[in-house]
Parts: sequence; structure tokens; C-alpha cells
Amino acid sequence: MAPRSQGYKLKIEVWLKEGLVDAEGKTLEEALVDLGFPIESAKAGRVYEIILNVESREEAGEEAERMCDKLLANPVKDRCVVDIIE
Amino acid sequence: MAPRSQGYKLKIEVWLKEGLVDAEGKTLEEALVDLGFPIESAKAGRVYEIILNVESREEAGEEAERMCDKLLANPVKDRCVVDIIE
Amino acid sequence: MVRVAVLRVPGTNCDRETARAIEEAGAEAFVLHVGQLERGEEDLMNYHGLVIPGGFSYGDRIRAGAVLAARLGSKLDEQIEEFAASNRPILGICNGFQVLVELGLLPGFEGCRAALAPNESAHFECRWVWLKKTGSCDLAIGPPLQAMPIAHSEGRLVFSSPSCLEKAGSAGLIVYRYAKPDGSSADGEYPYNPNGSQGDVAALCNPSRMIMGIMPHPERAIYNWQTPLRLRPPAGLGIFRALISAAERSL
Amino acid sequence: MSRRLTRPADVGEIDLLGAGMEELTGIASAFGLSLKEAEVVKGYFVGLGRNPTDVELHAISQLWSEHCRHKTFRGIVMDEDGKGIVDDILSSYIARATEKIGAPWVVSFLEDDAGVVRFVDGYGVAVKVETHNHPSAIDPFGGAATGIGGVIRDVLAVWADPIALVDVLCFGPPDIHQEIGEFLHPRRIARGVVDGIGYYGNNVGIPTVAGAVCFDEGYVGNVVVYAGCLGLLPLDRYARNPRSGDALVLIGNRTGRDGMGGASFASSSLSGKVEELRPAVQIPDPIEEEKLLRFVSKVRDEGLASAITDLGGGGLAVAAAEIAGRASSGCFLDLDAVHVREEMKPWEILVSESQERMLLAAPSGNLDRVMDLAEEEELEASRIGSLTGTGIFEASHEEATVMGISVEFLLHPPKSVKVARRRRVREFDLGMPEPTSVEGALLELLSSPNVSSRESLIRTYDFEVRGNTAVKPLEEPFGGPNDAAVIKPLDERREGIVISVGLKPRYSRISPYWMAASSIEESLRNNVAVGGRRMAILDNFVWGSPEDPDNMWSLVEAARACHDLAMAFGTPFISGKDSLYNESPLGPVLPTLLITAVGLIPDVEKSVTVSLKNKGDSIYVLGTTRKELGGSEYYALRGAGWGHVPKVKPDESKAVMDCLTAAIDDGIVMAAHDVSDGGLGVALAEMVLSSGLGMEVSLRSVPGDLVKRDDYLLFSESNGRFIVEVEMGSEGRFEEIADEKGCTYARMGRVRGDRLQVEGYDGRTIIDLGHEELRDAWRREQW
Ligand SMILES: Nc1ncnc2c1ncn2[C@@H]1O[C@H](COP(=O)(O)OP(=O)(O)O)[C@@H](O)[C@H]1O
Ligand SMILES: [Mg+2]
Repeated sequence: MAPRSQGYKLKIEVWLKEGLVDAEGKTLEEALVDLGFPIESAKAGRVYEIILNVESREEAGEEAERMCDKLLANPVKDRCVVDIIE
Repeated sequence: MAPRSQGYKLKIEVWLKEGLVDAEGKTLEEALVDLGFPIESAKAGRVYEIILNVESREEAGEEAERMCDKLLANPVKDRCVVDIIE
Repeated sequence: MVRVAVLRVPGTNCDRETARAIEEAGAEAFVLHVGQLERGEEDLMNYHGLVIPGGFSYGDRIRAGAVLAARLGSKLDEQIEEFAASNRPILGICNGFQVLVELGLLPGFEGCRAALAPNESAHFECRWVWLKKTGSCDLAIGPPLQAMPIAHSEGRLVFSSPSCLEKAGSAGLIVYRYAKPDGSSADGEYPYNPNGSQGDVAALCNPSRMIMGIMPHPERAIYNWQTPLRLRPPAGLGIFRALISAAERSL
Repeated sequence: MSRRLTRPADVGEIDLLGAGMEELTGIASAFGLSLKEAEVVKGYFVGLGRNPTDVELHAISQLWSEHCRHKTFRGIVMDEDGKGIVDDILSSYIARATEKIGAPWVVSFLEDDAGVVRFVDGYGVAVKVETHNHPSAIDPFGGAATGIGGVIRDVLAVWADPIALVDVLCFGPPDIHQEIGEFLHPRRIARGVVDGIGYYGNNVGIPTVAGAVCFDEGYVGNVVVYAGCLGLLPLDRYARNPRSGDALVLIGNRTGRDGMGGASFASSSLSGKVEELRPAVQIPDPIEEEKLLRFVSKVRDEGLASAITDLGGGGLAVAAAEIAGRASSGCFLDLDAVHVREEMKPWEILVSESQERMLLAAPSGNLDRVMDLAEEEELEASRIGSLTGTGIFEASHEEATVMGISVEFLLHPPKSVKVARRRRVREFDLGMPEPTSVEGALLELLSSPNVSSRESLIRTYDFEVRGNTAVKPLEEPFGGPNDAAVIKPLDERREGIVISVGLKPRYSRISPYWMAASSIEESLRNNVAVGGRRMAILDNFVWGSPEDPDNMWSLVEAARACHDLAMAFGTPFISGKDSLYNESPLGPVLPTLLITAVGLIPDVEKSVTVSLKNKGDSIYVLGTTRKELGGSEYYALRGAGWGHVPKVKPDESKAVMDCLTAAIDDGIVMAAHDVSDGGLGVALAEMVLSSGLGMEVSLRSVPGDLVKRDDYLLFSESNGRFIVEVEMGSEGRFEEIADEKGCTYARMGRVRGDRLQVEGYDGRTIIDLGHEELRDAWRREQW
């Protein structure tokens, strides 16, 4: 599927909020240190690449916020970072 | 833990290679369409933010590649995207 | 006779034993695919109680419970609202608890939200734990201390603010907390508290006392033979009995 | 068929008729055939008077792969002088034992996708164990997960509802330092494999209840992943009557370009070049599988289908040929009707190994209902063809016939001939200086990777889902090691299914025959320890290349032992599988035979577990302890590769097992544990650390013919032994039973205090350890 002409490509990252133990990040940190990497810290999150059929950049941004709210993140623990790529 | 002065902050994304079924992306796509979002397509991946104690940008890049190889990704099916932020 | 609906979607996988437990407790259980409700082949209001069972709805993709909650929220929100408003009990077990939290039905009091975050151990964990009753809910009867198995990777309850934990506690809405074998507080200590849950919360009730979410699996602690010798007698049936008594009121 | 095939643009023709020797060799290697096979194929097409399409050659390549047709097990084995050793290992050793035993409760063996035995009235238990070694080597997570997915579908393919999973894993030593070549480090493989199994099993909602983990250098280049599944089926719904005219329906995942050529990949050696292997990667989707299993059980309960099979190695080509073969007829497939994920060539559609798909044959009158059920479960389904009476496997694309080959031909590759080189087994025992402290040796053994706790792995599996696990792999609350799992699958019945495994690959360095024999005995012993009886077994061979005469010899030896021991114990083989060509630049895999045993227990509440129960009870040892330390954990710890490997004395073992079963039925056995890796010492320690109690025992009475050495007594791995806790006051009754059964036994001591205290042969206390010391050693994180 090729994006339609009016398609916007978004990248949305979802991270655990500061202050919550990032268990996966911590495990990763330990594993990397074990392997001998000079790690200071590591955090883990999810990333989504979404192509949206909307008319404008603003609309894309708004839809992204709504997607975070409705599905991608739970605001109690998650933080969304939206990036409109093209 | 604050990054030491010589620390580099990396962002590493891990995606399934093209052509492989991205079950999470598919589920996401369907759920977003169900929720009424004008979605063209969705992909899901993991993202890591890592602070490395190395001397140079080049070294940071090399270490990132090695981390991908050794732990974060399986070159047979995953694709790493490394971004040295600062 | 009391009729209890047990919901399922792809990946829900504790529906059979949950239905069995409901029948053991003395009601009729009906496993309904959410699609049947969406297509109007079934009507939630024909049932007196609702259980969202454990499992991995949609493979816990995105976040445990999120996709099912989105599906319920977008297509069945009115039915579920009506059901709850008619004061019929809703029980969420494990993945069902995650769904109730995602739907915002729990904790269910002003100004507070919650989430079930990944376990502090960062992996799935299956083990028997001790639960201490520290609150009250129409969906919980049983001994003050009992054993039940957990099996999840996202069971660490976090509230939107520390005051919410206090509020829930003082209102008696924290029905069960993880505990040590002697009944003393787990105090966050692994493995007694298996996931790092704030305040050792294992089960939560809403202020109307008719909606409960519980991470451990009561349906796996119904029979003697299911229960390891040292952790007997099994007490899971109490939860289903309570659910049925609560449901009886709308008969 | 004589008609020339019309050929759409995306179908190639291969010039076989005009191929000389050189071209034929090229074609053979391109399609993974031997030259002899390529000649047979050429002969077939000469007979048809036309060249094959690429669709046809790819189908033959898959159907004739080692993985699908068991060519070595079905072939001829000769010695180096050309004298025949055995023709058809499978029939001569494995199937023959089952036939001779003639157990009336065996419903189906060695013919369907899974073996089936009767459970209780009207119900059968289906069992299948598979390997997924190559895929797990290149993608540990996905490979292991799809291994689980595949074996679940084998059980669905006999109309059973999956009820339990088993996983047995062999890795390189966790403490090797360097990465070897391009091979992943054993720890990384182990982590990926375990995560993959947990991911799939937990998501699909089937408890993972039994298994084993073994570490050895022999697995550094060749990881071994066994995945097993048990299912329950109502026997009167076991539909196996496909007929000409029935529709063929493909259900589940869309077909895509993943896992292309997996079946032939499974039978080639690993190059260590990861980039070349990408097409072999398969992506698991347990949620799709969960829908499939709901669907299959509904179709079964409504009696809508006449046959079903899974799509595994070789994809649609193999599945359709096998269904057609069962109907002794042909089939027609419209490749354009297959629901695909991407644009694909016809041959790719035919051999793709996309996961989570099943093929169903159903009378066309039932088709609408079948489609409705698929929709209810939110599954995609396509009618892709039908069974025909022609005996031909036909396939069409763009209205043109692109394949037309006899099903008989597809299912019967020419017999292979392999050579075995005999090796004399020479056993000797140089002895071993006595350790300064046997207590220290015991703690070291408890911490060794092959003995230490598997708790951290097992707890990442849901072993409770479905609420039918009566004996868990771990003994709560301390996580002690139960010998077998018990599942209670029917609400209205008290009977349970007992699942255990036996795995002794390290013995194969000394004797492949006794390795196999010990594996069988261990699987039975584990089963009996919790209360199992009336057992059936499965064999899963993992070997190096059969082209190597040494490998061939050890394979034949192990198969011979399978026959002999199955006969001796009266336990029929109901299923199994071989995975050959497990080779890497580091050499062949350690010859590994997994035996899975499935038994019954009449009442799950009478199941016995490992933990000590009551102060004052007596501790007995059953069986004879011999100086058999070859291949033992103790010798390995001390760097010794020699020694007498444990033998099996079936009459002695049977007496011991019968005694334990009778005592369990009598209700006087409070705990039991099989004696295996690490010998008596480890078995005693495990019983103590599983409970809050201790024991006081003496080695002086232990029956055996050992030189008087505490370390030998404690760490010998002789087969046929148990430690049993007998209820206080019932010792007389127990000894009566033991005498009656002709069982060798001795009372070693009793349950007392909260420590493990062992008195040596000379009366001194040689071990005195508390729970914390034992648990700390046993739980030391190794991997
Ligand atoms: N080495 C073996 N020992 C015993 N049974 C075997 C062996 N190999 C295959 N079988 C049996 O033959 C039947 C077909 O096996 P297989 O080709 O592995 O099925 P599938 O294609 O479903 O994996 C099964 O019942 C299987 O148990
Ligand atoms: Mg099969």
C-alpha cells in the first residue's frame, strides 16, 4: 500500500513516565553492562509508525494526540512523543 | 543518574524487516480503524534510549551497531535504526 | 436462575474455567463473543452479572487490555454503562482487571485514574501468592487470608497520584493486598508482592461496590486438587458466590 | 496426464527431458534432491512426455524432504561391507514394538499427525512432540515460538483440544566466554527460546507443564528445541473419511513469503551465515492460533468435516498431498483462491510455510456452515479446491493447469541407502580420588547448570491456565522439582493424564544404546513417581548427518534400544519424529533422544509430589545403586569422560515401579522422587528443599554393590531407583508390598527436624545442611 497523496507519516513513541520503574529498561541496562558495554543508563519504549489520511499537518498532530489518548498510551503511566515525519 | 560529560545519548529503534508479518502493527491498524481514525497503515517497533560513556561520536555509532547485533535485534528479522541525539 | 455473561475476544483464554467456576458457585454461565453483542445477537441486559476473564486479549498488543477496552469502549459503551447503572456486578480477572482499568471503570472515583504497568521483574510470572483482605466489596467474600495463583506480565497497579492510593485504602476499596504467608504485609517485597504493585494492591473495588478487578485467578483456586497442598483450602469460590449474590438483586 | 500444461508467465518450465548428467546434477542440487532422486523424477516426466513446471519441482522437493518423508528412518542401512543392517528403522524397531505389544488402548500410532491413546470412556489423548532446531538457531524467539505453534496444530489435526504443552531444550554451556563464529551465545539463545515458548503458550492459553533443560558443549553450534502438545478428543468425533468431491478449505493466516523452503532447510546443515537464512524465518501469531483452535473444536463438535490437517513443513503442497493420500485419491487446488498477504508466484503459494493455517476437507453441503464458523471466530477462510477421484495432484493458476502429478508418486520417494560404521563400546572406570568433602560436592552439584533449579524459567510459563493442572511442574511454595505433571481434563471425571520426559544425551558419548535405554526408563520412572501407569511413549531423535557412518551407527543403536526397552516395559510407541542433519561447523549435535511418556492416574487427588509431608515418616530407597558414574553429573563436574554408563535392568525396574504404584494406590506414600542426575544426594536434597521439613538418613543400608565410597553411593546415576516417604506406621504394609513385588528396597531413615543430615557408610555424619544452604546452592542463577 502506498500512502495516498494526502497521507502523513507519523512516528509515535510511548515511554513510561518518569518516576515509574522502567523494568524493561533496567533489565536491558544490566544485560548490556554484562556484555561489557559502557552504559550509563537505558530506557525502553514502544514506537509506532502510522500513515494517516488527513488534509493537514495540524490535523495529523491532533489525530496523533487523540490516538495516544484513546489507545496508544495510558496517561497514568505513559508519555507519548509525536513526530510528524512527512 | 546524570550522563557524564563524555556521555552520548542514542536512540535505537528496532523494526521487523519488510516482508515479515508485523502482528502488533496489524492489530493496531485494525483497532485504530475501528476507533474511526483515517489510518492508511501502522507498524509497531521497539525503541531504546541509551546513554553511553564513550569518547567520540564515531565510537558511539560503532557501539550502537554492536549492541544491535549482540542484544537488541536479530539481524535475520530485525532492522535497527540508530540516531545519535547528543 | 442467575445468568452470568463471560466475555471473550481472540486471545481471551480463561473463559472456560471461569464459566465452570461460576456454575460451581450456583449460577448459569454463558460465554459470549464480543462480536455477538456488537451484532446484536446477544443483549447484555439479559444477564445479571458480567465477567471479563483472564487471558491475552489481542495478545496484549499495544498494552495489556488496551485493544479490548478500545473495542468495548467504541462499540458497546452504552450497553456497559446501562449494565453498570442498573447496579449489576462486573468482575474483571487478570486481563479483565486490565480492561476495567483501561475503560476507566476502576478505580472509578473522582480525580483518580490507574494503570497496570509491566511487572517490576520485567517478565511474565506464574506463582501462588497470599492475599490479605483489606477492604470490602460486594464481589468478595472469603477468609481474611487466602492463596491464589497469579499469571501475568502487567500487574503492577499504579495510581495517578499517591493520594489516590490513600483514598482507595481509607474507603476500603482495596479489597485484597499481596501478603506474606503469616498475613503480614508484603510491603513491596518480591515474591510476596509479585509485580511491584503500589500498596501491594491485588484487587480493587469501585465506590458502588459492584465492580471489582483482581489480578490473581480465583477460578484456578476452586477445587482441592487445583490447590497445592500447603496452600489449601482453596478460597476462590467465595468470589464467584459473592458475584452471584450481588447479581441476584437484579433477578 | 498427457496434456501439455499451459504455462502462465509466472510459472517456469524446467528442462528435465533434455537434461544431461551435468544439468541434472544442477537441477538436483537446486531443488535439494539427490542425484538418484532427480533421476527418478526425470523418469517420471519422461513417462508423462513433458517437462515439469517449477511448481511441480518445488512440490516434489518439499514432499521428498527428509523432514516430511523420514527418508533415513524409512530407508535401508548397510554396514561398510555392504551387508544389510536394517531396512526401515521406523517399521523394524519402533512400529514393530508397538505392534508386538498390541496394547488395546492404543487408538492410533505412527500414522496421523499425532498419536492417540484411549483415556476414559469415549475420550482419547492425542500427543505429539516436534523439534524446531534450525529455526531456533537463527531466530531463537521466533523459532521456538513457531515450534510450539506447529505442534499445537498437529494435535488439532487429529481433532483434539490442546490441553498441555511440553518443552525440552538443549543449549551450549552458559559459561562459555567467547562467541563462536557467527553463532549466538548459548545464553542469548536460551533467553530467546524461553521467551518464545512462554510468549506462544501463554498467549494461546495452553499450560506449559513439563519439560527439561540440558547444557552441553555438544549444543553450542546446534541448539535443540523440542515442543510437545497433548490434546483431548471425543473419540466418536475423530473424522478421518475424506472422499472424492469434498471441498478443501484453507483456514487461518494469510499466506505470505515467509518460511519458504523450511522443510528442506530443516534437513540441511547450518552454515552460520545468518543473512542467507532470512527466507526461513517464520513469524508466530498465537492469537491467530487461538482462533483456530476454537474453530476446529466447533467444526468437530458439529461433525462438519471429513478430514483435517495442519500446514507445517512443505506448506500446502504437503498438506494437500497427505489429505489426498488418505482418501486414496487426487486433489485439485486453485492457487488463485488462496488468501495471500502479498503477490506471490504459484510455487511460492504452494510451499510457503506461513504459520497458523489448517486445511480442511468437508462435504460441500457443509461448506456454508464451516465458513460461518470461521467468521464467528474472526478467521479468514477460502475454498481452494476439492478432492478428486483422479489420483492426481492438480493445481491451477490463471485458469491454466500448472501441476499434475500422481499423489502416489509424491508420497513415495525412492528408498535411501545409508551406511553405518560399527563402533565397539569400551567402558572402563579409572576411578576418582575421593573428595575432601562430599557435602561440598553435593552443593557444587546442586549449583551445576544441569541440576540447578529451573524455577526462573518455569515461572515465565503459565502452567495453570485452563485450571486443570493438578500436579504442577513446581512444587509450591518453594519451587521444588516435581517429576511429572498431572492434568485433569474432564470435569466429570477424577482421572488424570500424567506427562513426563526422559533425556540422557550425555550418555551417548559412551553408549548410544544405553543412552536410549536410560532415557526410556527415566521417562517411565518420572511418570510412576507421581502415580502414573499404563504408559505410552514418544521418541524424538535429534542427530547429525546420516551421511556420516558414525552417526548412522549410533542412530541404529538407539533405535534398537527403543525397540528392546519398549518391549521389556510393555510401553508402546505412539508417535515420534526424527530431526537429522543437525550439523554446524563445530560438528554434529550430541546424539539426543527425547522420550516423552504419557500415563494415567485413576484419581488425581492421589497424585504424589516431591516435598516431604510429615515429621516421623520413614524414608525408603527403592532399587539398586551400582558403580555407574559414566556420563554422570558428578564425573562431569570433576572432568571425567569415562566410566560405566548406567544400564537398565527392566525386570528390576519393573518390580520397583510396580511396588511404588501399589503403595501409592494404598495411600501410604506421602512423597516420592526419582533418582537421576546427581544421584541419591541430589534427590534427597531436592526433597528437603521442596518442603519445610528435614530428614535424617544413612547410606549404610543402601542396596548396592559399590566399593565403600560415600561419593559413589551418593552420586551414582543407576537407573531404576526412587526415594519414597512412607507414612509413619505403614512401614510394615509398605515392606509387604515391596516383598510381594520383588522390589529391592531399604529404609534409609526418617523425616526429622529441618535439615538434611546424611550418615556415611562408616557412621560419620557426612552431610548436614539447612534449607537456606540447600536452596541457595540450588537456585544459584546460572543462565
Ligand atoms: N521417529 C519416529 N518415531 C515414531 N513415530 C514417528 C517417527 N517419525 C514419524 N513418526 C510418526 O509418523 C506420523 C507422521 O509423522 P510426521 O511426518 O512427523 O507428521 P507431521 O508431518 O504432522 O509432523 C506421526 O504419527 C509420527 O508420530
Ligand atoms: Mg502434521
